[in-house]
Amino acid sequence: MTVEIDIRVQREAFEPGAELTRFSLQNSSSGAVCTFTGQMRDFRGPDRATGEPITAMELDHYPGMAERQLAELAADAKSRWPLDDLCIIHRFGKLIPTEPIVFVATASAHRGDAFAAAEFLMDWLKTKAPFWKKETTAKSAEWVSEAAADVERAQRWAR
Amino acid sequence: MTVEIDIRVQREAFEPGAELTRFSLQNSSSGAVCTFTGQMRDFRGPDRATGEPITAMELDHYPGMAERQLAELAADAKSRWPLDDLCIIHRFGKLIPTEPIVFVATASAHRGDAFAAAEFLMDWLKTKAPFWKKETTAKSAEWVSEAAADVERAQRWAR
Amino acid sequence: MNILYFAWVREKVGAAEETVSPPPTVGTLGQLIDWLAQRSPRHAAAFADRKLIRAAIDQVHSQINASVAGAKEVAFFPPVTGG
Amino acid sequence: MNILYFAWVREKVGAAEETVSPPPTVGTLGQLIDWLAQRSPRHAAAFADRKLIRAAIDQVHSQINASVAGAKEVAFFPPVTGG
Repeated sequence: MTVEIDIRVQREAFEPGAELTRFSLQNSSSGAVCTFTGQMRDFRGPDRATGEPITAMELDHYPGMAERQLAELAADAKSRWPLDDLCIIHRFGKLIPTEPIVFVATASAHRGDAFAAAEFLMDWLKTKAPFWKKETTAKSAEWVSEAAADVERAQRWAR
Repeated sequence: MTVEIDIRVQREAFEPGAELTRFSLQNSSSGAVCTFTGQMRDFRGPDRATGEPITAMELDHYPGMAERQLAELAADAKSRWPLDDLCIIHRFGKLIPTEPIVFVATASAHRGDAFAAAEFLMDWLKTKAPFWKKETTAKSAEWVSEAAADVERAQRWAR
Repeated sequence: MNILYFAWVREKVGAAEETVSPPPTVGTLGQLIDWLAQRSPRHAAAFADRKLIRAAIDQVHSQINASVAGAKEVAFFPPVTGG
Repeated sequence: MNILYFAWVREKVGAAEETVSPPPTVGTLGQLIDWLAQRSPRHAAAFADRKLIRAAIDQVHSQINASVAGAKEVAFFPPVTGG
């Protein structure tokens, strides 16, 4: 168990596997460890077959508020589920397709809590953390619009 | 995307981080990767504070049926959610506390599908895959009883 | 017919595996259990509480009224506790 | 009062940051937007569709009727799209 919550907002690439290795060793007496990795998509549109290839992405963010918002989400998750530990990593700056953008990990005695907390963190992060994606294709560079599905998913956790 | 589903029933220890590294590289164009690791608990009873320390565990299994059952669960998961890939690793034999017992990973275009499929695999695996835990404490060695909570969780996916 | 036992069922029976030839009157899993339970006091002890016994016919989870006709491998075990 | 802009709001305004001193009549976020929109055609364009604008007062997500009294830093941006 750690007292400090590991939250990182960084320009540098990271390696989800290395993070899981560290996180599971650090929480080796937790029965359940769940992780989620969001990887940069290489197409825009509903699916890869009909979509337009993305060549690059720029992730704008609000320094200070981003860290603060993620810390609030983490504290909220810890108040809702009995978690031994959690970790959130979110990149900003330039990304290339297939690179990891975001990583969350949760450790708990029970798998239901680990799963729920990780999903909650992702859903709320998607609608609350101040990051903005701009995708570059062969034709244009466009800011990504808010996804209605993300708003709906986040509402499941309202209380 | 892979055609073969990666299912391993093995005596050897494995390292979840190394598996995630491999899995996410193999599915680098999937937007969402979810993993779950079940680690051997070091106590028995409701919580660590009041529980009895576990010194070792023996995982009995039904060779042949175990692989077959996991392959069926994997196929079922793929029929329910649009998954790019999945992986299941389950150990048998002697384990020591804190070692990983089970690992599932799912890759999909959307995080909801990756989360749901991973949770489904764990819930069904817990009630269908032929493995049996025997926990050794200072006082005794006892076969673990079926958890009512696991049965309830699994019923969520009945159809 | 090959019979397999796992976990505490195996420990109670005192064997992991045995080959048996049940009479033609044994048609279902339930009847097979009744017949096996008579083989020895250890078998009887293993099958004493039927509610705790699960079974698979040729590696497929099966209910107590399932037919064992033509089965090559029948396994008995407690509810699973892996994962 | 320090004003920050992010994503396409920043691109439309043409600045990431500016320091302003709104008159005392500017009490809420909504009134601050009205006032900022008059500063230049680019500001007007950035704030043209209010439904697309989100705001934070001193790094806390805030609604359009929130008071900006005493605020040191107010940020305007589109709905977030991270993760």
